[in-house]
Amino acid sequence: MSNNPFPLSRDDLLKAYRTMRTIRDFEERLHVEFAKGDIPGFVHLYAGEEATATGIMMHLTDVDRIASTHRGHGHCIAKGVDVHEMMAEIYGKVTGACRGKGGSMHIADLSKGMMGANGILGAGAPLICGAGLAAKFRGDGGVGITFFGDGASNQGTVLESMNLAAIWNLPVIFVVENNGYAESTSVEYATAVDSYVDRAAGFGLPGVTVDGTDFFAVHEAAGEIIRRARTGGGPALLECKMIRFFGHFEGDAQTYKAKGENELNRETRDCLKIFGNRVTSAGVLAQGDLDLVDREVALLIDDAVASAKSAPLPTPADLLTDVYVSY
Amino acid sequence: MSNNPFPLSRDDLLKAYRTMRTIRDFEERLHVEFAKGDIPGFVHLYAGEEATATGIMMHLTDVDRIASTHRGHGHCIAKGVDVHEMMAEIYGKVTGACRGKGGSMHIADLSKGMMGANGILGAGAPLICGAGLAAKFRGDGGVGITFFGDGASNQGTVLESMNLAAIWNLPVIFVVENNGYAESTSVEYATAVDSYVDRAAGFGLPGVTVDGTDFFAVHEAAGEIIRRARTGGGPALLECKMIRFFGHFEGDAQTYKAKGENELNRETRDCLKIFGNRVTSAGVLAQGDLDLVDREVALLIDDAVASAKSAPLPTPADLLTDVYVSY
Amino acid sequence: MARKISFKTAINEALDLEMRRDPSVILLGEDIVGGAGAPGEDDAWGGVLGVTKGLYAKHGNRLIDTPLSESAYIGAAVGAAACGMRPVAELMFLDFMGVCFDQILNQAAKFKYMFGGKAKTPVVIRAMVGAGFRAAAQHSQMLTPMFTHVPGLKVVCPSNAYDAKGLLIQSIRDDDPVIFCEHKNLYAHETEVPAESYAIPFGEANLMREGRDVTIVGYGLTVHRAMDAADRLARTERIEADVIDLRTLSPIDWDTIIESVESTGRLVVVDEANPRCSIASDIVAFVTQNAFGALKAAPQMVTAPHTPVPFSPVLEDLYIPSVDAVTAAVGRTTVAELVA
Amino acid sequence: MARKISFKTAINEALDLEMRRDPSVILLGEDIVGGAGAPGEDDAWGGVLGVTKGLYAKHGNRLIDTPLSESAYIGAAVGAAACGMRPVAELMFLDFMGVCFDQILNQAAKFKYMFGGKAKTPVVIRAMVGAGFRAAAQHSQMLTPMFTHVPGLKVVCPSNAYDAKGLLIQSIRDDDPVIFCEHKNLYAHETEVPAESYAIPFGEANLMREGRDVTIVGYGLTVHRAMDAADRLARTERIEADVIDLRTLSPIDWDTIIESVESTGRLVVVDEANPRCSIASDIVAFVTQNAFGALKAAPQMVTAPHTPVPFSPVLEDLYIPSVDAVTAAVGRTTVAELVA
Ligand SMILES: Cc1ncc(C[n+]2csc(CCOP(=O)(O)OP(=O)(O)O)c2C)c(N)n1
Ligand SMILES: Cc1ncc(C[n+]2csc(CCOP(=O)(O)OP(=O)(O)O)c2C)c(N)n1
Ligand SMILES: [Mg+2]
Ligand SMILES: [Mg+2]
Repeated sequence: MSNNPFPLSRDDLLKAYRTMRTIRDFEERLHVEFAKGDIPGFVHLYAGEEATATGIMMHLTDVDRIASTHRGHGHCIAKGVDVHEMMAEIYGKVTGACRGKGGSMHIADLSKGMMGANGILGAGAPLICGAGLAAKFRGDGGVGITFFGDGASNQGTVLESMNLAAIWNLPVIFVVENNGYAESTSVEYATAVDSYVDRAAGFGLPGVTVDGTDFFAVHEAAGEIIRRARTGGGPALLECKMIRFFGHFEGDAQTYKAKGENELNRETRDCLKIFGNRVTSAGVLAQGDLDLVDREVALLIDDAVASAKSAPLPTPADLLTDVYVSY
Repeated sequence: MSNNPFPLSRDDLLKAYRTMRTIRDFEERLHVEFAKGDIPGFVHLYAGEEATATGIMMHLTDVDRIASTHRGHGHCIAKGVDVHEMMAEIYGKVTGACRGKGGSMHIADLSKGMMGANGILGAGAPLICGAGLAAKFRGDGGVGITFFGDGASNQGTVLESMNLAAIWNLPVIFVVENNGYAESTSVEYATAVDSYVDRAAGFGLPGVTVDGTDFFAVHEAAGEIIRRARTGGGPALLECKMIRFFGHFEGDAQTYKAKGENELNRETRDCLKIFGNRVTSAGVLAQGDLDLVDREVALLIDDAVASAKSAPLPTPADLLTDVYVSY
Repeated sequence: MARKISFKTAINEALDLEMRRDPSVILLGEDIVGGAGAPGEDDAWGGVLGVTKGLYAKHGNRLIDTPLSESAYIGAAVGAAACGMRPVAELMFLDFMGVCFDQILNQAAKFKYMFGGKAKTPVVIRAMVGAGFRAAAQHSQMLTPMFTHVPGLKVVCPSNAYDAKGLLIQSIRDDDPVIFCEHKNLYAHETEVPAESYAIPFGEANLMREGRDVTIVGYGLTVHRAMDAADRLARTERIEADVIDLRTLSPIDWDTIIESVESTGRLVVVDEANPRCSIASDIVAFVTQNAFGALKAAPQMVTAPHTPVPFSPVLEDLYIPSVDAVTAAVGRTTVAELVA
Repeated sequence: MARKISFKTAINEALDLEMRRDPSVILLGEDIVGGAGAPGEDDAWGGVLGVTKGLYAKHGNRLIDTPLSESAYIGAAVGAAACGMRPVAELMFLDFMGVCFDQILNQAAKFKYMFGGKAKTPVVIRAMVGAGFRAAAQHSQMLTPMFTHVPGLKVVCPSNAYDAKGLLIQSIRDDDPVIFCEHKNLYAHETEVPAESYAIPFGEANLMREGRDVTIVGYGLTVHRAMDAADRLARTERIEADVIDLRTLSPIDWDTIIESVESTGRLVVVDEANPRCSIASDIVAFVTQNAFGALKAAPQMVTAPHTPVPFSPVLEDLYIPSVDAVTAAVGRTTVAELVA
């Protein structure tokens, strides 16, 4: 298509859509499976926030590292972690990304530059400073990106890390995933500043706020920030305003939300719909292209769930291994 | 004196001068005694910074609480802690403010609203939020003030506390004692923002920067901030730019400072000289008034050192007491 | 009037009663009310597992939802305590100690001593502990030994609803900082609990069951494993065990333990914490040093392995000390005699 | 070529040698160079007590001064390690763990296990421990039991310059996170140390002295108290002691301890940490469970009291386990026989 108004090729647009759809289906399916009682532990779903992980990760390769959160499935998928291994991990199977020892909150794949989901809020910020420091020493041009929520933005680890990244001029980006809630608490209550751009300024960091449900807005802002960081321009903060379609974790009654809030959001602020409309109305992709992806992704997730369910469990011996490198 | 251009009465000016002089003599004398090897442990001197502690504390009563730092002697004296008990504590005597168990870094007197010097950087910030919270619940109009240095300003505890104080609208004031150095490291290297006012803004706090060697500047700025906090106006940050006359601690060779830096500072930025010149040239106090205070303070410090030296040591039984209220 | 209520309800009741009794008691924590600044209902959560649910309706602003800044709000609770309040701060999972430990280790625990006895810090820190929830390595630890190690802290870990209520009331009235550990897998456990207020003094272990052959010591969840093991041993091996529920780890009731071991000569300690420098090792070492003559066999420690808590349920179930492990340990104390 | 050098110099030498050998080794810490951004000299401090002095001249920007943000820079060291570097981070005083513990407890220590063996975190955290410096309650703790309790961490605490060099080199080469504890009162202590590079493997205790009557175990400073006690006992009571220097607390060399106790039948453990859930209790419990038959008397623990570290020198000197306390404990293991 000659007249493509987007800064991404047709293939990249399809790739972006496929990533977002994979995350969406992965999460919607977990919601269903969890309700059946098949899935152990705490599960925090990323559904509704896909455009942010995808818009940012489109700029990264395996040399770039990310530090994720408790709500990490979307980051993992967008960073290229194998969906089958993720699903098996969430089911606690030995075929999982962490051989069943980590679960939803600890999925990691360092070979893909995915340094781990994290059960401790804000813990990824210092870690990613270390990734940035390593990249700087190696001179490999890699960048580090840490994600944290509006709630975690008030953790001392995150705040200290902004100052550290700034004075060391690290190739690190702080992404605030502002979905308005920390569990049941609103960002307005918990965070004493209207814009995270002001918060960043207090640490000498440039900051940008974008609509995190708009893939193209995220992609553009992230691209500029990442390019600058790669070329020695230093750290920055990116605030993405987004929507959490489900509860804080599966089982959350969400009575703190307004009546009809979820329905309205799904209706008006679904990043997948928004993306689909943009690319089809621009005539760059046809609805059929998207439908094909949808069908392929549906099959992928079906297969991931099926094989996760039938995969072998860890054996008792696994309990005692992997404590030390030399254990 | 009818034409007193200062916002303080003659008596208050004398009180302020006496406080600053007491701190100065206390510290200069410790410097001498430490060199003799008479004083155990780490000693961090406040000499050069007197105007800040004094200018702020002039606005406080025992209902107001402060959380101090490792460099706490000046805060203690200005808050009314007994000089004899302080000196005895620093000598490790049972007559000390903490019965010899705390030492220089842990002098406290809760009856005076002095919640303790602290060996952990930034630790006073959360504590003072608690003091502010207690004052709010009691409605006693008390305010809480936490002091921390330019170095400690990058501790997560301090940063988290600014946000906490802001969202809870606590009567708490964050005083950055910016003497330019954290041990041997410059604030320019360690802190990624030019003015702490910008740092405060990132947490929704109003901030002011003043010359911490100018008693009147500190007194005025602090007065306004404290008044606001007392009347429900919420927290604020006050940055005081100041000078540390001695090393980080006694024994520091200070090779990180510029040649002649200390001498020049003592010559041009001695808060006691500045204060003296202001009040005498305005004709509100005569040099003789100040000299009299100097002589009285000298005697006080002599007596404090003499009695500290001759005071009894703790007894072995003291080792095991005071661990629990019911120990 | 006693009714059967859950461990969770007992805690809620203790908080309610103390808040009525003493206006200086306030509650701080993440989402302990819930819905702060949100468009939906008030009291939307009552804590992540609903333990404080309903207290907001009764006590309003004395419950304070906090930002996700544990250092700041745990420290604020400590500071408020030093200023005359009696704050009960909820640290959702004790695993989160890592982001706020200084305020406990170097501040709350040390004020009294460091200030020569002139400070009082009556703060309670409530936190969930323990495995079995499929919450993985960062939400399942006991960490009780770390807090027990710290002079100046009192450490409580109830095994049932009755104790939870009485020990929490005592914790709030106690003038020292208390770490109150709630095993998340006991929340639903029910026992008879009087409706009225009562305090269980610290340092008084509970002799749950009397035997003559062996002493089994546990706390929190492991008390139940110990009781099940004792029942099975009585049925199948005619071995009668003393089962001791420590209730408080610091202070600890050495007398009751020593007295029991002096009569049984055999000791098994069951601890869900990791083995090194654990509560199990602490008790075995103390008893051995102080009642060596009474020991007929080598005391046995039954603990979690020296590993983080695994996610996969099949592994996590192996991680937690089992009834089989306890009975096997008891077995070793009986055959060990020959070896000795 | 061996010369007498101090513990402090030995650490400096180990860092220098490893930085020469391996470009992935970097150093982070507060004022480890000193004078950053200041008008005066470069390398103005070399650490608060000068341990890293001179390394900046040799290795330049591979030494990085940090802001006073332990969570951020300790975590950065952990993160860099997970990304292939071998950072050695200095946490000035181990007492400061309270402001950065999560990055150690829930991150570094757990990556390997939590990620199913797919992570490697070769980070070393150097920190000063111990009392005797008149540094009071927040700058004098051992805290070694807390780290030893944590699966995934290795914990090292040398007693002399030779071990300090060899153990630090091993720590840097080790692929697991290591907490390297430097007793501040040993910095000036000198021993013969080869100039060349050598690594002392973890989990190999050092039998400092051979006896037949009693086993005395210590680590760090307490090894010297144990040795002095052993000398005195030999002179005055003709009691010959095995003295074991643990060198590493995790992993720990159980074999050497058990072997010794099996020959002596008597055990005294000297630990400068507080008593509850201590290294002393850990060792006494393990030995009792696994070598009960060999014990001729009640094992004895000599530890600091259950109090914070007091400031006043007269009290602090009483706080630290003394030679008298060790000899008295040995005495109890010999009379205890009768009781047993
Ligand atoms: C240090 C720490 N404190 C508290 C928690 C419990 N917790 C887990 S997720 C969460 C809310 C996080 O909110 P936010 O950062 O906005 O991320 P979101 O869930 O909205 O994606 C809380 C309080 C934790 N895991 N770690
Ligand atoms: C958490 C913590 N980290 C490090 C230290 C060691 N330390 C004590 S004072 C100091 C420098 C503090 O500098 P600043 O905050 O500017 O205060 P100043 O000494 O200049 O008054 C350092 C690093 C400490 N006491 N606590
Ligand atoms: Mg959120
Ligand atoms: Mg300073």
